[in-house]
Amino acid sequence: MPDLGKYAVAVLGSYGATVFLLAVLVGVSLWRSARMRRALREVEARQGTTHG
Amino acid sequence: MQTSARLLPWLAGLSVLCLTAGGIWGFFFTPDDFRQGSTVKIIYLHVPAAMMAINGWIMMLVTSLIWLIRRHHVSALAAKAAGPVGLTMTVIALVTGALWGQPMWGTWWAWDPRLTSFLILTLFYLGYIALWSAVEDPDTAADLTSVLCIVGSVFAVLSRYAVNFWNQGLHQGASLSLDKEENVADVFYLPLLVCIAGFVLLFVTLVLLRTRTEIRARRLQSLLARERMA
Amino acid sequence: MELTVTDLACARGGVTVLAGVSLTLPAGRALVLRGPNGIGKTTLLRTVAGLQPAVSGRVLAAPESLTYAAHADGLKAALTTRENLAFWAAIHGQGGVEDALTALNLTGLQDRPAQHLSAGQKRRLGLARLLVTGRPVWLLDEPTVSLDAASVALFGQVLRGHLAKGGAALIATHVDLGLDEAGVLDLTGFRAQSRSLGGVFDEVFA
Amino acid sequence: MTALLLRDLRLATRAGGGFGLGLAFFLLVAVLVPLGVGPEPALLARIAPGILWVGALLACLLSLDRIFALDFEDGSMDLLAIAPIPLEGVVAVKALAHWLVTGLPLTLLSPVLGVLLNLPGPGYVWLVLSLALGTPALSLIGAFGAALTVGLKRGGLLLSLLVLPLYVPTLIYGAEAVRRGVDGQGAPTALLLLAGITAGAAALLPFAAAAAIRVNLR
Repeated sequence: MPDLGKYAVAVLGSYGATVFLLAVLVGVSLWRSARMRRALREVEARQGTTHG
Repeated sequence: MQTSARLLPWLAGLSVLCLTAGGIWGFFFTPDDFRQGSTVKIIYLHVPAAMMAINGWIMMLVTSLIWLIRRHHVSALAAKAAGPVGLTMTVIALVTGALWGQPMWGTWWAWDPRLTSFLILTLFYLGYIALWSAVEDPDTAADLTSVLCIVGSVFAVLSRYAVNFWNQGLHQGASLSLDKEENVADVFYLPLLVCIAGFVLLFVTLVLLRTRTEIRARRLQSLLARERMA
Repeated sequence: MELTVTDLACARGGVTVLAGVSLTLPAGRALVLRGPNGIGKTTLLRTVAGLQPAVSGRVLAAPESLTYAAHADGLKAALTTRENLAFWAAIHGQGGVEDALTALNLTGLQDRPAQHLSAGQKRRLGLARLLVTGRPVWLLDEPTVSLDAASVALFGQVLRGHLAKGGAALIATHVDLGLDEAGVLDLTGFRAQSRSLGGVFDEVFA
Repeated sequence: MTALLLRDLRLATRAGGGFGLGLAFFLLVAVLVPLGVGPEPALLARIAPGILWVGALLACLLSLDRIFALDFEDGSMDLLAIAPIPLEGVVAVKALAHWLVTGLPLTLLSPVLGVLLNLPGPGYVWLVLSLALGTPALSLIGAFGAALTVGLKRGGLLLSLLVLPLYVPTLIYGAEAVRRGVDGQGAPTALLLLAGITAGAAALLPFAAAAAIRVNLR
């Protein structure tokens, strides 16, 4: 762990905030992707349609 | 769809690699700036995020134009997918900027031209995303948001000039440019490049992933519509 | 002064509902569109009017020869009957509104604000608008809604007069307007078969 | 075209047309701000240009959704779209009508409110000039926003969100013109830029707005 001196709060805060925001974005994207994949598969199975 | 499916894991892997490498390099193994102390480490997040915030908008503009001219559906959906990603990048740039500005300028927020422009950019992103979610018919939404994106771009540029006219500011000039690399010393420069690459890759990965989701959503919607009609 | 529709397909909410519709409407003729609710009569009329793009096929008509009347009459509640009509006449570069007022028996109501008209009277005013546009081809979507028997007969007369002067009309209606010279086109046969999902999927799931 | 302009003006001034609502709002802003920030003349004089411009902008925003929404609901828009006049012209005329019932009265009322806010003497000319040159841009940009949201059931809030960022350059140049006018230097530059925005908006936005309306009609 490097010595951040008196600015530790600002630096750690920035890294923390960035990681948090990116994690939320990635999480939401993955979650929506999985949900949509599942929903589509269900409807395709019900209708007997395939890609194309 | 198949190409992007094969590409996606590689892109995701690479972006994680670059981000971790750049982040660790920047965070642990760079010296403090003699003036700014350890806060200089924020640059590895602030600058790439700000770049992607602007590139995100440019990408939306280009894909919107492609949709309006060529009526290529994937293009419109890619623009839709880029919106939230760009918004997040803008927020990251603003938050890290505020955290950086507090110790450096003694204030979280100043109505500095760059900061103000970014705040306005945030509003543009919000409006764009809100319009996408408000319009039900997907083609109508694509058309309307594309027109908004084009007009918005013109006004964003105008705002940039207007804001400069209004206040000349505290913010240092651009940290990176091709002809003046000495802006930022090499020790900071190399990890910064890695971080930028990481952000670019992350951006591309996320947009691809989200575009795939949007395409599926679109197909789902059509299948359900067909079901109702039958 | 002829309307020709060739192999037209039109969509509602992104789903193609009608396909392969062809029709010809020469001057002096009327064509009644039939078919169950939801078949796409309104969609077809809006597509022919140019208010929405066709999925495929062509609509051929002389420029500025079409006019359209639908469920919404485009009336302003705060304006009088005469003012409403005069506005549309002015927009279409036409003069007097007297003939139109007389033809649909609105002369007695000419100074009443549209908000105080009954549904049937509003409807008559909406139909009077067709006369002041001076356009030959009328596209009518359920023109007789909320009209009483006498008004339907009156409108039938107006329509016959319009046809006699070389006009034409494409009408979606379930009511018999008493037009012997009108042809009938049943849209049931043109229901889109394939129900194609449209562009996105051809592009992506190749 | 003239018929459309006259009809819109007539509708706006007749009962229920909402004429004067924007003016009343503008007046409210000018009364509430001194009550909020305190009566000190020097402070009021300093913030007067900004308050007056923000007030005018918000007053303008208030009536934007009426530009197309009413015509869209009662089917007039369908009929205007197939009428002999181009839809771009319809948009321009409707923006003009909106300006005549909001922007122009605001401009004329603004010196009175300037007195309430203790606007320094040299500012009045620039206030009226900048509003006269800038409010048409507000109406035009607003018409574009209204065209985008016309098909939506609850478009009002979204309309504000879309239009406010587009108002930024107009607001900055407008308020800046007055502020510089008060200081006695550099106001013509801001005024020129403001006129440029209005001219550009008048030339381009009717096309964008007409395109948006066509999309919303289908």
